[in-house]
Amino acid sequence: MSVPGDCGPPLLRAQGISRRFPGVLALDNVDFDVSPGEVHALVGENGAGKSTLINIMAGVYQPSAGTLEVKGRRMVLPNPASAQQAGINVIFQEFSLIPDLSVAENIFLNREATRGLRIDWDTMHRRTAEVCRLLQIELDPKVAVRELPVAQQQLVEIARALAFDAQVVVMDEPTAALSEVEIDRLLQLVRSLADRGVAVVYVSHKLGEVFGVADRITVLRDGKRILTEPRSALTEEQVVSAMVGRELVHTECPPRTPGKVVLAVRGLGSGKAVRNVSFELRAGEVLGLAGLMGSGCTAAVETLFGLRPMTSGEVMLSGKALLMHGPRAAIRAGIGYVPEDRKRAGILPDLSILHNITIGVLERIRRLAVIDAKKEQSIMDEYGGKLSIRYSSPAQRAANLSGGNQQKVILARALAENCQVLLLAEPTRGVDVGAKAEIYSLIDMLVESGIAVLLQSSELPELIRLADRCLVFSSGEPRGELVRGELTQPAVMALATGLANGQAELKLLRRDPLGQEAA
Amino acid sequence: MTALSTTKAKLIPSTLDWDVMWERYGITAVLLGVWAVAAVTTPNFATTDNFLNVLRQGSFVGVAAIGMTIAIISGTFDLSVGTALALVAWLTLWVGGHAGIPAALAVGVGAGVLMGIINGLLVTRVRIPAFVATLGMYYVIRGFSFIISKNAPATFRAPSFTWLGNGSVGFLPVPFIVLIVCALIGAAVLRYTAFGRYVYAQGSNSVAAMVAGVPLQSVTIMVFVVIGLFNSIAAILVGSRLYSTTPGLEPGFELRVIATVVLGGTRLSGGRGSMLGTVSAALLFATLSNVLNLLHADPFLQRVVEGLVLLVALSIEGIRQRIAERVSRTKEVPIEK
Amino acid sequence: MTRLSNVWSRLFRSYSIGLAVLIVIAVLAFLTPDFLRVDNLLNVLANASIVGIVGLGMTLAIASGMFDLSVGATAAFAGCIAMSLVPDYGILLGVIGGLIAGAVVGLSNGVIITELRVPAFIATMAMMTIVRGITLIYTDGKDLYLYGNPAYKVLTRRLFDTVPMPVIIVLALLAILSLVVTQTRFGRHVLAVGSNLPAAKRSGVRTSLVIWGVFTIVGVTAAMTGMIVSAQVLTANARLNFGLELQAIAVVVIGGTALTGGRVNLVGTLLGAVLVAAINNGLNLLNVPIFYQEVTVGVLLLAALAINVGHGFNPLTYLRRQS
Amino acid sequence: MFSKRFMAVLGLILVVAVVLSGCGAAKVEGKKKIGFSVYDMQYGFFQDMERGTREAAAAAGYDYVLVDEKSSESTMVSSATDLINQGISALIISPFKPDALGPIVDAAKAKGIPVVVNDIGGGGTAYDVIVISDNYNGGVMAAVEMDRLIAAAGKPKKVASITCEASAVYAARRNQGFEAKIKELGYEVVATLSGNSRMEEGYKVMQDILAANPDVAGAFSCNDPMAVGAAQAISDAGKSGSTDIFVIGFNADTIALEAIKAGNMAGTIQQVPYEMGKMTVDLATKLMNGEKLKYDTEKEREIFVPVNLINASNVDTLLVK
Repeated sequence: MSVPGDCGPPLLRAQGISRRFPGVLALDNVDFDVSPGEVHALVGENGAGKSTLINIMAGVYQPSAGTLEVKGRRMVLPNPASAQQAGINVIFQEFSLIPDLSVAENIFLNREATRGLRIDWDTMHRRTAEVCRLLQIELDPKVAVRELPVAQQQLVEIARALAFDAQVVVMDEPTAALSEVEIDRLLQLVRSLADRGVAVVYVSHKLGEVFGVADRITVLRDGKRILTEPRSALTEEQVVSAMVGRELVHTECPPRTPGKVVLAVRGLGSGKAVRNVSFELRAGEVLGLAGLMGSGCTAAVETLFGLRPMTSGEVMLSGKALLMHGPRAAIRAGIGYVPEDRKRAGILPDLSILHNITIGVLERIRRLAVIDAKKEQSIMDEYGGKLSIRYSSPAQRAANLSGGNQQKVILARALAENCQVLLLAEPTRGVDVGAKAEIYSLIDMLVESGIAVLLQSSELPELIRLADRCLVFSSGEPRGELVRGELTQPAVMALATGLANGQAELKLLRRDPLGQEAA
Repeated sequence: MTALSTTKAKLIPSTLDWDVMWERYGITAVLLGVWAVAAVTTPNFATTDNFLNVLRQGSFVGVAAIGMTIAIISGTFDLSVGTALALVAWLTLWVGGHAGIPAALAVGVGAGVLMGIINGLLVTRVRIPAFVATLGMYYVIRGFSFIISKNAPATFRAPSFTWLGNGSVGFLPVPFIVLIVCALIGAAVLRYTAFGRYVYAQGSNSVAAMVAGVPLQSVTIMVFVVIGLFNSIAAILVGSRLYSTTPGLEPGFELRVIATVVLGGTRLSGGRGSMLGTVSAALLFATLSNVLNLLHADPFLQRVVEGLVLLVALSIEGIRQRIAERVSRTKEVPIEK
Repeated sequence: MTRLSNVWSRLFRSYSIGLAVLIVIAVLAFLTPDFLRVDNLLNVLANASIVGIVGLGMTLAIASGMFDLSVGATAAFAGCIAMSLVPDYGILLGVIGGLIAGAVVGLSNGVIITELRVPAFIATMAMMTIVRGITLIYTDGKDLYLYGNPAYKVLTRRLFDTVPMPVIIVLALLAILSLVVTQTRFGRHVLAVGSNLPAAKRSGVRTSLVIWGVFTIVGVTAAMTGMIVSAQVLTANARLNFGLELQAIAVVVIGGTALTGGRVNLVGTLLGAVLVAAINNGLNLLNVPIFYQEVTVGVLLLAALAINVGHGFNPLTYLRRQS
Repeated sequence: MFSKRFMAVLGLILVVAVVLSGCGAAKVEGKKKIGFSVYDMQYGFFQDMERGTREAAAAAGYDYVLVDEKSSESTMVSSATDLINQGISALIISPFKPDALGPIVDAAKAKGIPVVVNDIGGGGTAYDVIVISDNYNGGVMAAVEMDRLIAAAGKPKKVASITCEASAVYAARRNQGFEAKIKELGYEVVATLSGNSRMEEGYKVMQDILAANPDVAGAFSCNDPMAVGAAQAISDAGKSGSTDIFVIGFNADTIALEAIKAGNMAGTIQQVPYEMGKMTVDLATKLMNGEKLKYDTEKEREIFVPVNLINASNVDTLLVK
């Protein structure tokens, strides 16, 4: 399947690209190119300059120095439209759809088929259908995007980039919101694109995917290009150390000694989304929740935190029945929550790190309405230190932190509320390799200290690395429980898809970032 | 293990400091600059009476703007302050005339707070967006005040009452002192109380705030109560300043208050803002119209100038950003090979 | 489930307003026989159309996630420009001049918002004072009148003694704007900008141009309203159309267009205008003092939004993103 | 308890404030200065008043300073204070809200500056003299004229009364005078509605009055803009404001005179703002020289300015000038 990267003249070539933002040099004299029929993976930690480079290729930013060549012709891309005309299509990481417009309109946004002044709906709907067929997805071209589940929305974004005979397709973390099955399909799709002569730039944190699909790999760090090699010439360990700039101590899951039951859930349900969930969670133990997008495991966590109405069942927290009155009640009762969508539901961008961490405990640390600055600072010191959050000053706005550090801040917030039970939803989504390792060992540390963790994750390796047991959900219900050891990709997929174990060929080479075999 | 050792990351981009500085102190700097220039160029500006009059004039809108600042930081909004001001002022003077000062103040503040609560409930419980909820209240309150006042002016000239709006302590005008006190209280609330912290949190990202356990609904209601409180203080000052008001008092007051808050550097979308800026902005507007009067500017031209100043002041940040971008967008540079 | 609830609220939104209109008409007809007289109904329609015209423009602005508080001033300005041109250059050129004046103000609003990055609310608020001032300077605070040349009445005269001109204008405008919004790239891009501005930018939509376009349209509609009003009274001055901005926003909201942007309900806006006009007319017929009318408008606003719960204060809506 | 920076900046403001306010009082030049605070320069009526005041002041060799209250009581107070602080020798003011004259008069008195009120009202304050055109009797005058016209045309005794914005308490006296007199003459006032002093609303209101009372024979408006609007509504209804339904306004704004000339309106009650302006300057001079004034009412220190009826017969005399 692999086309040797160095064959054929590069379709898109960036030479000596530098981009200076007021105060920082985001890109420093970077060369990058991609040839027809090649999948060129671009990897690097957050802040390494990947997104800056992408935005330059997309015409969103202008380079401070350096040139872009498309098919050997020097080009200046003053705006996204010009990049599109040059045949460069970008799938951005952040949700970039128009909720109120239909699938077809989103796919054709700014490239609408028109007859005279009017939009040619027939053509648009027809071609949308074609694209969907190509992607083997069923989407009603006329339905408004806001009415689709996230996974399908993500597919719309991809469809948008492929709808036109794109010569270059840039994918920035395209699988962030996708489930196993969808990821597999996507990677196959990427491959077939390349085979049809499209040049693909594939940006991802997940080295498993990268090694599964890329022909060449380029690593960026601190705005500089560290290496560009054919995949065949690289091991994941090399890539990882190139990314983080140091050898990563690779950690195994330490032995666990679960204590007494902290959280007992019986027949928990929330409308149609979640049905009869029952489990017991012990102190110092990690219970994983696995399942495809919309399988209900996310909803189950949200229900436990009071974000969704609990329509049935009961929840006992260390013996006492827990009344679900929304987040405040949950927090008071000793349940901490690290939400899946950090940007949307986690971070308070304009507040300082300090204030982000203490927001949940203010009532506890105030003396007659006035917040006790000393206590607040001591909380900051304790958890900031414990989680080794990197910041220039506690007054720094959380918005300026890297994803990993933001995640740690939110974790610190939950801990500051000194919770017995910690609900983690996708704790390492959009977090880079180095930070991921840290967060894993943090979780180990917390579990060590006797906190009970409920871990919902769409990354199997993560579950394997962390969970003692794992509930696998599908269509709103837990379909079975796998304990450490049974926890393999085929087993999970079998339960998750409700198919026989024969489906194991769905499996694609996926490993966890630290390079050990997943299954 | 190495990954866990605390290491300080490289400092945040310097521009941010600039932003913060401009956000917090920009308008204050402008104010001081304008004062300096006016003192030199404008005859009679830097005279005791005139300057104290400027401080006095700025205070009325300023006090109302204190509450609005908190509201806008929390990401909400109140268009009904104008008509509420008229109603409270009328009630205060009317009650004052009939039942004396204490009752007047009580009723005035009470009414303001009550209207705040109603706004708050409309926004949180009935879930009407603040903009429209308060727009509706704007009409309702105005109609209501015309109805109860039967459209007669209310007058209350007890010297001890009119002192609030017209008197001075030492050389400082009472309203200005009230403004400073209110500003300090407002700033303290924002800085040192859980409520203040919640206000910033909610304005910055309401969903995240909710997930973090911020009681959005009570905070929002409280915010509107705070508006009502400061707005009624402003109303009492205005009423006292004028001795007499009608229900049609101060059309367009709400817009002037909002303009003041935004000019003071508070972000209209919430999450950021400071009291200092609001105070300075209030004084700046007062200074402006005073200077225009002293320069005998044509009344028609005055309108234009006031609008332009608002635009210019608010454009500065945007223009600065653009320049910053243009600088960092130096086009192609020959690559040395 | 989300989809269903959306469908419902959409149905309800589009019909609740129409329902309200019918009820109000029924009540008024019952309270005063004069209300249903053809003449009166035509007047109501005419007055509704006058606010409706600028209301349609405002609907577009709100759909693009913006506001325009300067429409009242713009209307007065355009009215004066037109009125001052008519004597020397005739009706046609006068009207064109007025429309251009409106377009210019609108466009400058757009440019200020996108280029100087001033929030629409504040920018148009400042423009409100500025434009009023400019109009005062232009007219030197005097009245312009056209008793000599009642031909200007063409803007309000009833066609074939039946349909008032404003009604025809507003219907034409409705037809055009509906086509623009549903059938043209510009229209769809307006919704895109209102729905998710950064995403629209990234997809290459020329968001600045779109915003300029929207505000230009708003300015033009404001100009139409302004000229019609001054045609009614054959006079133009800087004080006309005071407070028009709030009226316009009110009818849009009552008409059920979400303030959150991304959606339009042009027909609803017109129905909202009819509703308000009918109520004010009815209360006048009943000789009710003006301030009761204001209370009614206020309550109406609150009611209209109480009905369309959902895009209001509800952070939990973010959960809707999961199916 | 606050951050040093915050207190520092706040302190800075206060210091500058003290310094600036320590710069002593306004210097008064040899030439006497007259300050005029006008109700709102947007209105023709007050433009004429201002012209009269300005020209008279110039003729008397005074410096002249104008401020505009822009129809807002607090602007009125602040800008009048601005005047007083510029060391004027006399204050002439046409108050937007007479009741709010209190602080102004007090401030002026404190500096021994005479206060001449021009029209609207005195709000029961300690002003030196008020020149006022008789609103109430103007309304009465309109009623008498309307009765004459309606009787002559033999129309039903039904009239409407259009009021200014609710808050314009003093202008409301015109309607009071009109309604009292017209009822006394045996008429029915079928509608009393507010047009908020605005032309376009005068138009709407008249439309609705016509719809409710097709047989209304006359309409009195609190000011000319609304009267003009009403007249247009009438002619749009295919009738005439001078022969079918008799429209009488108030002020004699140019626009109303034109309307009368064009046969759209039956008449208006003329005030003489220009002369009133001149008068106030003369009175100011007398007061500055400490002369005793002759009032029409000692207690209220009022000097009445007669109002005249303008109709088609005498409208031209005004339009020439």
